[in-house]
Amino acid sequence: AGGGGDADGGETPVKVAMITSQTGPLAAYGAAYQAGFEAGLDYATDGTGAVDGRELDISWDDDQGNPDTAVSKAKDYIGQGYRILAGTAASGIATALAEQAEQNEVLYISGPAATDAVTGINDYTFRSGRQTYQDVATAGTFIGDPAGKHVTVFAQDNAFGQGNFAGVEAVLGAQGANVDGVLVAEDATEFTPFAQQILAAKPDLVFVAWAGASSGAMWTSLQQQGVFDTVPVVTGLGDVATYGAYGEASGSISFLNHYFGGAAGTDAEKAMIAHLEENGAEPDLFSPDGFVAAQMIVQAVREGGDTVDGMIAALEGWTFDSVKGEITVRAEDHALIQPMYQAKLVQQGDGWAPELVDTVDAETVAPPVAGE
Amino acid sequence: MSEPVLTVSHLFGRIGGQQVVEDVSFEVPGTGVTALLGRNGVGKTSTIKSVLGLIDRSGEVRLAGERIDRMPTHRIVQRGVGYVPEDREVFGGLTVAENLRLAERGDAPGREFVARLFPDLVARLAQRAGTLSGGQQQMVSLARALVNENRLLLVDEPTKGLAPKIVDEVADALAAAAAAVPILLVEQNLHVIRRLAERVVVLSGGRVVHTGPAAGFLDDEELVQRHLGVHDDHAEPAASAPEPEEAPR
Amino acid sequence: MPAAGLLLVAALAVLPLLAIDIPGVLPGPTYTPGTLQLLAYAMLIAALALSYRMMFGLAGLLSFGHALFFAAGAYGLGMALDAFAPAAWPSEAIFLGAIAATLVFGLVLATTVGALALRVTGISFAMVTLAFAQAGSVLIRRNPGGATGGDEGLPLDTTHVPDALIGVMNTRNLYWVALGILVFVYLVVLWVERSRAGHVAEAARENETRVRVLGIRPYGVKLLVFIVASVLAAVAGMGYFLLQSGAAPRIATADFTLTILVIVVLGGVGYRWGAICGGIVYTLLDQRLTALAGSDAIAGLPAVLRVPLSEPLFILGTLFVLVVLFLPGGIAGIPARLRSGRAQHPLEKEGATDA
Amino acid sequence: MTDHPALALEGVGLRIGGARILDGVDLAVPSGELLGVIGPNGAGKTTLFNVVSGLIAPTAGRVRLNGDDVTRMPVHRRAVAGLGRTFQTSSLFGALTVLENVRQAAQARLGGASSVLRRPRGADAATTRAREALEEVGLAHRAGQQASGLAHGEKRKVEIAMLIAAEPSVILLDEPMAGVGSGDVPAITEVIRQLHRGGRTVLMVEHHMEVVLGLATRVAVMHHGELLAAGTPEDVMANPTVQQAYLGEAV
Amino acid sequence: MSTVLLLLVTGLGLGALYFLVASGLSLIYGLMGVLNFAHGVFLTVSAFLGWEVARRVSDGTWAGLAISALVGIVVGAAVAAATEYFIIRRLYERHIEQALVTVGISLAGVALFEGIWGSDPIYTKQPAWLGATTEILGARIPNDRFLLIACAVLVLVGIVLFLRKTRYGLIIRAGVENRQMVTALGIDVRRSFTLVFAIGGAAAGLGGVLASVYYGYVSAHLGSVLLIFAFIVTVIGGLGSLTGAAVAAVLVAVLQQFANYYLGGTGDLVVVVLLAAVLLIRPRGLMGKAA
Ligand SMILES: Nc1ncnc2c1ncn2[C@@H]1O[C@H](COP(=O)(O)OP(=O)(O)OP(=O)(O)O)[C@@H](O)[C@H]1O
Ligand SMILES: Nc1ncnc2c1ncn2[C@@H]1O[C@H](COP(=O)(O)OP(=O)(O)OP(=O)(O)O)[C@@H](O)[C@H]1O
Ligand SMILES: [Mg+2]
Ligand SMILES: [Mg+2]
Repeated sequence: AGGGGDADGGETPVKVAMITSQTGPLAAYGAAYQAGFEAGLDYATDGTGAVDGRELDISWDDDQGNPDTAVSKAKDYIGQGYRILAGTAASGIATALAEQAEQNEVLYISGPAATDAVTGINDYTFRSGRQTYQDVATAGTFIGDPAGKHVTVFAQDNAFGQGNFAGVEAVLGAQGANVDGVLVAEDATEFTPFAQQILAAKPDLVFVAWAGASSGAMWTSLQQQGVFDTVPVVTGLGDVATYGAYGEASGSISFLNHYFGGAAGTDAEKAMIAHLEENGAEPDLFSPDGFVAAQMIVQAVREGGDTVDGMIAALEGWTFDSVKGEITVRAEDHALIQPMYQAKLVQQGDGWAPELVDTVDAETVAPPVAGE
Repeated sequence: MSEPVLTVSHLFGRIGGQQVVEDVSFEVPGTGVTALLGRNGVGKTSTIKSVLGLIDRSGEVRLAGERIDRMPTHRIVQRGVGYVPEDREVFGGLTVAENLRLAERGDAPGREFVARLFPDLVARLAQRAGTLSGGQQQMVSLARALVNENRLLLVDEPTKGLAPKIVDEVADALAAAAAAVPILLVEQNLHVIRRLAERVVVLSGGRVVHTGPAAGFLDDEELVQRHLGVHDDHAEPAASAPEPEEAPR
Repeated sequence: MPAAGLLLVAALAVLPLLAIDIPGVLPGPTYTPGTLQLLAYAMLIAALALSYRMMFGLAGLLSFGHALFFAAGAYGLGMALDAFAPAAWPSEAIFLGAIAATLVFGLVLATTVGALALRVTGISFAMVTLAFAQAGSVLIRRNPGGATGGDEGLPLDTTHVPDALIGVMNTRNLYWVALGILVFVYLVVLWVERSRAGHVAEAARENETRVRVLGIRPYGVKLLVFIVASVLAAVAGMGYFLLQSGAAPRIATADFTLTILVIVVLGGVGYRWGAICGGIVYTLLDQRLTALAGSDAIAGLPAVLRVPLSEPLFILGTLFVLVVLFLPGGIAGIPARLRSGRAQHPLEKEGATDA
Repeated sequence: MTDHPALALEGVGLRIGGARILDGVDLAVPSGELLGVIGPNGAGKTTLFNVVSGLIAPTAGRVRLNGDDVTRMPVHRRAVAGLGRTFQTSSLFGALTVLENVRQAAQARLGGASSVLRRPRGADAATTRAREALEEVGLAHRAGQQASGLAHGEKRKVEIAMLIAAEPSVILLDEPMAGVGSGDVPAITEVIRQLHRGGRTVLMVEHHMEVVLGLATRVAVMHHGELLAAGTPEDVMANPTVQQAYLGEAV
Repeated sequence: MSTVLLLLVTGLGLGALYFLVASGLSLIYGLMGVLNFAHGVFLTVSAFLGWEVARRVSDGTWAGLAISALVGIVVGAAVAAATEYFIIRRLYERHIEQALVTVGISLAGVALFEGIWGSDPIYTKQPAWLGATTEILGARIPNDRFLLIACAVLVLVGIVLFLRKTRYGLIIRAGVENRQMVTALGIDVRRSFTLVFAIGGAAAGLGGVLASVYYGYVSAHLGSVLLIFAFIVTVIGGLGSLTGAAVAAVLVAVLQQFANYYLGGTGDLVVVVLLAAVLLIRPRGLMGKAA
């Protein structure tokens, strides 16, 4: 890869600012991301924490789930001469940081934030996780040939839910499915009537896109009103903390999944899990995002030298082995082409544990090139 | 003179950091009506409130020999002090009966007496006190103090804003009450004072400037003029300590 | 006092050219973008608090909807820049036009909300303003027609924004803009408070009926104060939008209004510069407490201490309770307190003894 | 001078939830009169003032000020039209100083009170007038004090100073002597007399009969929301109904 | 038809929850003039501790639920009483500052709970019957809604009787009007105010445990979500009026349900519009006392 090589040699440490939630609503995601990153760094640098003799000087900082804080901190780091920024699970923060990256011409590798908007947003922004489109496309793999099928999207009426609905329309609609949506106000607390509405629509598949605390009540309502008895239901499997949210419905739901511990079985995954367990953590939904971010940063530094343009060039089109298998940074829009999983929950002791059903090929769920 | 029921020595009172009662000393004998007099703003109400602990105070206050200046208000009242506040302060949202019920302590031996004294109230027991006329409210306020067995009544301007006829009625009620319990009375109406009071304590600038028998004071025009009379400078007495006519013990 | 004020403003103005370092308070020397960003942010919050204080402290209008106008400024500017983006006029004209359009929008919104909300008083007023703000907040999150960006916020469309205001290296300019806004808001507030209308507003806060029987209609004066405060909030909001290169729905929530209220009280309701103090102290605390919460010193403590102390909001909330309890005049009231030993709170009504 | 009475009430009635608070009150107060309004507690005197000043809308009848129907006019416009009043329980702007209180009244009279563009100044017309008014009631030495800290009687005086400063043509005084020490009564009586001598029309509710008799040119008696009698003080005092309902044995 | 019934009954259930929170708010405001932002904290801490105890005793049984309800009530009452005793009391009569300290408490409380129990919701278990449904006229109505409604009715009746029939009720009603005068009648009024807080806190505590049944989880933000609606309910009903709060709770919740379902998820907007409309037309709320 063409690195705009640098004269200063390998002595000065490379400063990297990691901005993610350490407190606030997404603190748990932040923790998983951070642990994954440490593991990835260890893996990519063979435990040295240095690239070709250059130290990576990593600063972690808390965005508190608040874009203002994140932007202030990003400006602070950029002002101090940081050229590499990464992190955050919050889509709102990711887009704000992407904006800063463009204005200030620094490299930004967004974290677990799923919004499709980050893909192709500008030349300086990459992502280390999956995006909504990939979730949706994975859901589509549950109904075989979508043509002529009726898919109902049950989602919250917010960016996440709307994004998913749009995604399903784009992905499955394009393949001939008949897609409609039951969108529920984000603050609604009563889902019983909506469960009725789903039943009334008589779909072949229900795709549920739900985040946040109300999911428990939502699943209970679907269960109580008998949705699972009549139609297959697909949703994304969240992090470990949410395994209990599905209640009695757990066994009846088909899950699409970005990652859960043990899903991949790759060497990188083994290395990651070993590193995590050593540090008293366990693999979780967003561990690979941190891992990938570390790999990408190491690649950017190793191949890109000291200029941001060089780093961008080093990352664009790069294919590498990671936790989930082979991953490609698509050159055109920086989408991260990666495999996804189908899973189910099985009873394990007092709780529930995920079990792999199938691995979905990276190309099958690759998003179309953004902005085309 | 009988044993004093209330002894106040070197009482200071403050409202919002401002000194409103300054080194006041006097006593209330165990029978009859003692009038607390003084021009507007000299601190009569504040003195009574200090005695009751309704405002910040320091100094020594004894009720029948017992120190009460460190007690919270409700304890003082429970020791047998009835209070009729300056602006009636009846509970407008409660009925007359509820107002009275609230005031009753123990077996409230004054119930009969109150019923005899204010037949008008008995007829209005179920009416909300807020809809009573000013005079009737004053009756409720007095009745609240009279239902209990008290050792002392503190009554603050009971005739303020009342029609002349009602003023008479209130004075009658107080006279009847005074037969049973000593009263410390703040009053502006000299007719009422003349009729009820046996002794006077006169305040000026937050201090006691005169104590003595009522008749002697009221008949001394010069004294009345000096302590209650027309002055256009209020600040003066507070600054220069006037010599007391009769040194408070 | 004016001389001291001028001196202070001058000192603040040259700050970006100096290298003053206050470890533990500022993230770095004063010329660094990070510090300037933090200070600029603090000054905008101070300006917002100042506008709120005028309404709450002067006119006694307890609004739970002030965030709406801040958000109107921020989002208004953002949407105006988006809307004008395709136009073929010169960039400067579009930028100024967007600002003017936002001001007009803020004015219209403030007049409408104020005219309605001021028909009621007290807690009802607080709740009507809350209702409007809540409606605004819900709308912003619903992202009607893609105009507000919903949860993800509205990014700054830089096409027509002067280059001098873009990028970290220009944070200094944004700092000056923020300082300018703070000074402007201060002067307007000062002017209104010292004007006859300000005195009437103060009197109406004390006893509205009395004002009416004197022959003055308090409604007009209160509406005026409400509108001025709201438009000033919108001005601060525009500054915020430029500084942050975007707006997030958080700034339209009732929580944000409560934060402003907290700031005003923390600083001292009775004092104009209390709001400024409050805004700056709050912002710095908010920042620094996060650093403290994540520090090793705290990580080493036993759980009973570590858990609460590692939550910045816990410390802030507790601190706030303590200030209200033990420092009724707020930060700005400390000097007066020291002088008089014991001061009555300026907001406090006549004591109960007089009732 | 016009031939209209300064204040006229025509069949004014007020019912609140079925209770008759005011009932068919007819009253004409010629310009320059000082009308004493007496009556037992709860007769409706304060309520009548509230109706006249516009704080309460009557449910029947009309109110005329200098011949103009003001029944539906908002409070502040009546004040501008020359109606001034005090309250039974003193109501000042507690947080403002005594001078500022009076200054508000003067400014309201002089106009431009709500202007944002102009500032109150130490030497402007309104302040000067406020100082004069305070001088007149003998409270100049309290000018800088916060109003909430005044004693009761002083508050009453400040209220009268506010009236002096606002120069209304028709004045409603609601128990100006309530709670005023007997020593101060003559002084305040004198101030009220001055107010009246200036050619103003005054209505005064008062329970101090000496004050009423000393000041009033005519006395109206209210009872149960109705106007019982109106006449010269001597006539009214001699009226047996009044004696029975109001005066008792006193005086 | 069954949808309308479903919306109605579930709306009633939600309204019952709103009422449980609003009853305490309304009581405290009506009697003490304190706008209590800490009410959500009372609710949340009760829900957490109720859950902590229940899961140790017998998770997911009726006994467990009964114990957690009891714990919730006791904890809510205790925390509220402590708040009044140590904080609110020091600021008597200064209503704005009282409201402000409660804002501080709510900030600190939520942060503290996040520190202790984390920011993720913790899912709870209920007795099986509560998770099941009962079919009425074709609508499968979740059983826990019946429990909510029954509890709310009990609380309403209980508080009303307490205020009407007991001497404490009398003292409290009088204390609202003129606290100093109550003291001057020889009554320790402060104790009654602590009691008011305790009662409000107990209702909130019960509400907290029931909310964890309704939502199926406990989290640090449980209270904040309900608090804003409880405020709206309190104000629409008329500050200080319990029956007003009850009526408004049902009105708001049912309206919210219908608007969410039929008007494209506009429940929240409709509720705030209702709030503004009610206040502009009738500033003292549906059943508030005249100012
Ligand atoms: N709430 C208050 N804040 C500050 N000062 C007050 C307050 N209440 C009373 N004062 C001051 O205390 C002094 C004494 O007041 P107090 O009410 O005791 O007088 P008083 O003799 O009862 O007068 P009055 O005859 O008018 O009732 C007054 O000068 C007044 O200025
Ligand atoms: N809002 C109301 N609701 C019910 N009754 C009312 C209302 N306002 C006044 N009243 C009643 O109207 C009557 C007249 O009251 P008002 O205050 O006018 O009496 P007043 O003649 O001024 O008495 P006072 O001499 O005691 O001041 C009283 O009986 C009072 O209880
Ligand atoms: Mg007094
Ligand atoms: Mg009256």
